[in-house]
Amino acid sequence: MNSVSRSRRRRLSAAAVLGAIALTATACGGGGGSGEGDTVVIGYTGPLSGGGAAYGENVKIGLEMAIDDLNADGVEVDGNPVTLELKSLDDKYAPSTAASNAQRLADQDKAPVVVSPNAGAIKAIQQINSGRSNFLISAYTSDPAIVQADNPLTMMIPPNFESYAEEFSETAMEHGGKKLALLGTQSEYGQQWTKSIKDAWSEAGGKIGGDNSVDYATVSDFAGPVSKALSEKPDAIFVGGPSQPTALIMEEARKQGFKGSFLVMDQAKLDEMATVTKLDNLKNSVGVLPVSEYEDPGTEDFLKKFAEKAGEKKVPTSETALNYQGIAIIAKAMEAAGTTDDPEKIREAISEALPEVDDKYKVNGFPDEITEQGHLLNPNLEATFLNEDGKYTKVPIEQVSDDK
Amino acid sequence: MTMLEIRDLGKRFGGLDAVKDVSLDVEAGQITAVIGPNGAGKSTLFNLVHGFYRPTAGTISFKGEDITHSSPHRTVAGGIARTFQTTNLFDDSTLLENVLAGRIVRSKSNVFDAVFHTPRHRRESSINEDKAMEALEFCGVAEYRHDLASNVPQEVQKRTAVAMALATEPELLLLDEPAGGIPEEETVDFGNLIRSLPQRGVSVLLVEHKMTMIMGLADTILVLDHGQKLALGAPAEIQSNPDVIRAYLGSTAQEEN
Amino acid sequence: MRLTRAALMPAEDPTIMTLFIQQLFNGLALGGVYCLAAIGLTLVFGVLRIPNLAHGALYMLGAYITYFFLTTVGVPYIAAIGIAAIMLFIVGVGLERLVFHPLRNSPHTHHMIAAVGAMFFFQALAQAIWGADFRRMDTPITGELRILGAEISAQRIVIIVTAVIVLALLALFIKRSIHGQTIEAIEQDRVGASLVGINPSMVSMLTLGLSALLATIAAGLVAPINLLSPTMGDALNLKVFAIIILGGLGSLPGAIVGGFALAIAETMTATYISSAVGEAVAFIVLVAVLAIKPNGLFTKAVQR
Amino acid sequence: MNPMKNPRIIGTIAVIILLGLTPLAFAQENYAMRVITVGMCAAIAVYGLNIILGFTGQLNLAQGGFFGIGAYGVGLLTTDYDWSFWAAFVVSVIGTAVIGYLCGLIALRTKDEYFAIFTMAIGFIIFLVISRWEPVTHAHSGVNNVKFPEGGGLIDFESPVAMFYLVFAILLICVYTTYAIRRSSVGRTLLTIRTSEDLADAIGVRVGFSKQLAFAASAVFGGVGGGLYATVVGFIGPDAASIDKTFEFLMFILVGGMGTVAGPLLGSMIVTFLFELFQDFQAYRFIVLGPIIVALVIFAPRGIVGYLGGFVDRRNRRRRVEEARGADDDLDSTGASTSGGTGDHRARNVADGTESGAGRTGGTPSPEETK
Repeated sequence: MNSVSRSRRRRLSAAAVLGAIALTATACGGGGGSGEGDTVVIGYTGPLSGGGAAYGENVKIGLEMAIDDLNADGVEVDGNPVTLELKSLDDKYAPSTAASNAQRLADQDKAPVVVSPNAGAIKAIQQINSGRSNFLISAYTSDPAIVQADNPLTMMIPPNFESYAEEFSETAMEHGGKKLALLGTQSEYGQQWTKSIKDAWSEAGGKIGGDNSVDYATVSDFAGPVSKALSEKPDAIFVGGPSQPTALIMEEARKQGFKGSFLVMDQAKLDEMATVTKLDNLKNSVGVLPVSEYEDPGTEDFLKKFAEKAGEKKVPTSETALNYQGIAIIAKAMEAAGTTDDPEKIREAISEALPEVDDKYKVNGFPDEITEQGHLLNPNLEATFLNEDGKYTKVPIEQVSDDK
Repeated sequence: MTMLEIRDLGKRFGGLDAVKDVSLDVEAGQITAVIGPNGAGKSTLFNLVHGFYRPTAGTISFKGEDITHSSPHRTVAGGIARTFQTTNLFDDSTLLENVLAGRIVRSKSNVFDAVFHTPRHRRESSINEDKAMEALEFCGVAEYRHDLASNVPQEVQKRTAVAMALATEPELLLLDEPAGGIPEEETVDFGNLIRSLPQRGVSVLLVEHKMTMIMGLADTILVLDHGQKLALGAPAEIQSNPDVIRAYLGSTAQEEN
Repeated sequence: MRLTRAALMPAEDPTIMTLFIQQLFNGLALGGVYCLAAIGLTLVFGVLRIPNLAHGALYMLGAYITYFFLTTVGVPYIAAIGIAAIMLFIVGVGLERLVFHPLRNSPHTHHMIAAVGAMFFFQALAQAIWGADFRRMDTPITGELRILGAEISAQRIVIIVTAVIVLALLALFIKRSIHGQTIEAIEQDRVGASLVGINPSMVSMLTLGLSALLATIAAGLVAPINLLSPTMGDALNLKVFAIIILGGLGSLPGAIVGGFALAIAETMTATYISSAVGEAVAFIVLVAVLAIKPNGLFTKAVQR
Repeated sequence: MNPMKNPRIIGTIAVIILLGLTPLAFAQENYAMRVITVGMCAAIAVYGLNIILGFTGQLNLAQGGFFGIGAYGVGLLTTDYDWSFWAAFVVSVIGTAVIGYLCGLIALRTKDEYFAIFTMAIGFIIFLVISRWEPVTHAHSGVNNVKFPEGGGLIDFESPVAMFYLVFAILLICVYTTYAIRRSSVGRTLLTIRTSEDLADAIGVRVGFSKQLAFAASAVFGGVGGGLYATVVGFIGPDAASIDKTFEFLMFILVGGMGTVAGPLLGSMIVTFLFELFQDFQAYRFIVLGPIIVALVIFAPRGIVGYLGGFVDRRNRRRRVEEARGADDDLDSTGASTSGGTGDHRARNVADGTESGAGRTGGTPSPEETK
């Protein structure tokens, strides 16, 4: 009996210890390094597997490109050279996982900055980034809620999506007509868009049909929802979700004989959509300006480098471009602040860093100021209208304030 | 005194009658047997008494109390236990655990007693163990108590099934072919076990094919055929009853193959 | 509010008839896909008694392999589907050998988790090979048909027709061919089957292979009207389970009726009530039906 | 013989102590603390699953849903309605119990795979409601700034360590409850149902009623786990109720060992760490993890605890069988030979892990022993 119990005891505690070992392993895993000041880890947690994987990958490419270029140019923080290093973790789009990842990046990899490309995740991370552990969130989402949270260590990169609603509505109305059908995706973000478009459209004096939003991710055949939307005989349709499904919806609508104009949510990129459907199906629609249409000093080189990295076929999107800019800004802010491990200082230094950033990093509408709440503002924000002969014409956008 | 009173009991499955106008009195302290060819409705009768099936006609009353529509749980709690034709034990458990399971119906203590370790809980647990051991010993299989049910010989399993039933402290025990599958030479001992039940205050209603055994055991015998009463009486009468002989021999013939 | 609007719409809307026809065909096409996927799953259940949660992953894999042969290798559409179907048949057999066969005596909890593990693996694999990006699969079948004023794309007609043909062939296979009969035999009675000398593990392999094959055909058909992504199977998975449970586990007619019924219910509720309800309807129906008929509509002698 | 001689107890206690001490090692490691604490929340829900699946043998796939209900109950009540955490916690646990009970009423009409997939549907509907009912649940926007538990000025639950011990304490209660149920007649009732519902019926077990209670109980544990999870994480989105959660839980219980007392805890911890370890593989970790999961299910079907336990039990039983045989002719002699109690004393309590003497030690017979 005793012999049994002893061996048993050993076994069970062994099993238990295994847990502890695993833990310490993670604790040490990838850790260290950054302390010496020569390497600084930029953390990234995003959807690298599961439904959002493609999106997460696009962001990641932008980060990698920026870090490669910055290291090539050399970053120098108060006197000594610094190498940036990207450490990315997969959160499968789950906010709580994202927060755990961020915590891990901050604790083990001493990352002063963690990039996250999704509103839910950012909200979860904001619970932990300014308290017992401190790190700056480089937030890639156009949901103003995350700056409304008044988190001292958040930098919001893209423009507030609410800015688009008004211009989109007017443009679409003049090329289409007064009756709008809603066919956006059933995601958090899609629904917020739908709402703001609704308001803007009725403000501009248009009529709105029923809300036919569907979950682009789970619908196996778009024909149904489209037929339903068209049955209301709209002059314009609001669509948008990931580029490719959005493209399919527009194609289906054209197939079913829709002649009017499209309002395309910023998540979908017209040029990326052109890779899965004929450009004809996309004409007469207003959306965000493709990266390739920007005329910023760095854009051309950026496009070349992107093609080398991701292949000719892949279309560079603002997820990639804006995060490329974002890291450049942060690196400059580190230099300006003279520190790589004090998030507050880095955050403060951003505004003085902005004008300092090298032109090569200005690729997709570069910001010239950062608001109190931490929102990067691009002075001349532009959207685009894809006209009947497949040309992108620019549409200047007036930016709205982030406050509720 | 009449323990179980069955009146004009009937059960229809779809079109056909499994049991039809069967009436039977089981006297306290007696052993009553039900015999009949296969598909004569013996097991159905058991299931009706036990509450597995709901009768479509007639009434059953136990100790003067109507139990025609009571659930198995209520029947068992009321004092009627049963065993199955095919030995039915919890195979991966030891015999003791099996018999202890029979105590569940007599356990009052609930989760909270268990969690807060109340005196009631302690009292009950030890009572349960004693009763279970007693039942095992009574059935003469105590020495196997730690063997897995699947590892012991047929006869021990059969006896354990009885012990498990006894653990529920029944006043009436329904035995469905208790000696089925037991080698002839052991049926005698097994018969003795059954015969000793009434002294324990447990009346018995059993279905059995082994005629020799029945004739030696039963005080009263009910003969069923096609779900209906063919004859009722003491062993002697039954043996001499021509209908019975016809029906029964007929059926034993088909049982051979 | 949305409800009332939907309720009024028919009255106001002149194209109500067209819309209905349109949606009916969309529903039928969707139903065809659901059936093909569900049949395989229900067969697997009938024979192996396991809810194969990896079915959606097989469907996804089938789509990608079809895509590979069609786009990358450049064989004709039908051939691509054919080749993919055969390859998936092999994958299915492998899955049975490596995962389900070792578990044949374990409770279904184990199967489910093992299947989930396999699913994770397949998805990660697909992403590793083809990347996370959505892929579009072009089909030679183009153009629309006008039916009572409704625009129906040829692809959808093809889906419906193929589904019917495949189902017919399957029925024939099961009734006529030895293998088919053994499958049916085992479905009805494992023990009996093994007594008359049928080799269950042989049949198990066959069945899983067959289910993967059917899933691939479904995927190959639907891929052109949707997109490929490593997670494309997820949405389908739950629905297909709802279908086979609704129809009664292991029942082929159940799966067919359930498939079309749920598909049409889905499109119609999405049209006349709301897309959110459309998404949930499969499960609401399921809960409702099982609440009344705990063993599904076409219960077979599946349960012990 | 004294409880401290029983390997199971020792093992379980060892695990618990080890876990209880982790803050000493990692108090400064917010990440480690977070992972462990979240893991413990899951473990609580897994203990619920253990009751309905491990003991009663009903594969309930709605557990993720109940977890979500608990989480959203606490989340919404403490934010939109500004309740105190404790009030919200109690209410949402009760709420989960009620919902669980009602679901049970329908769900338990079905059996086996039907039950499994039916509950899967229930879980999915719960998820759909949470992720679509925007006005109430904020759908995908989730619930932000869930309140920390009020420490009444004594404890500050904003400190991860305090939070850790809160969850740890509640977890202990779950472990003990499981242990108590396991060895009581209640536990035996459930195990009886798991083995054979007909036979259970025959010996007067109230099958339907017991299943109903077990189901509700498992839902409650799910709610408790979810409620704590909400306050630990601070932000919850619909993924808290997703079907993946259910499968996570299943994985935990399977790896740990169904129907055992230490299993759910061990399983939750080990698998959680496994997942964290493989994080470095990012998108491709499942190419490795998938097969690992499959292998675990195939090669350790009864889980870690189940495996170790089963093998101890066989040893013990073999020994007792011999003693029992001997014991019948001469109780005392055999009794004297081993640690206290007579042959059949030990016999009794080990057989079912009930009271008296060694009974306390028979605490957690493996499924092997009572299945």
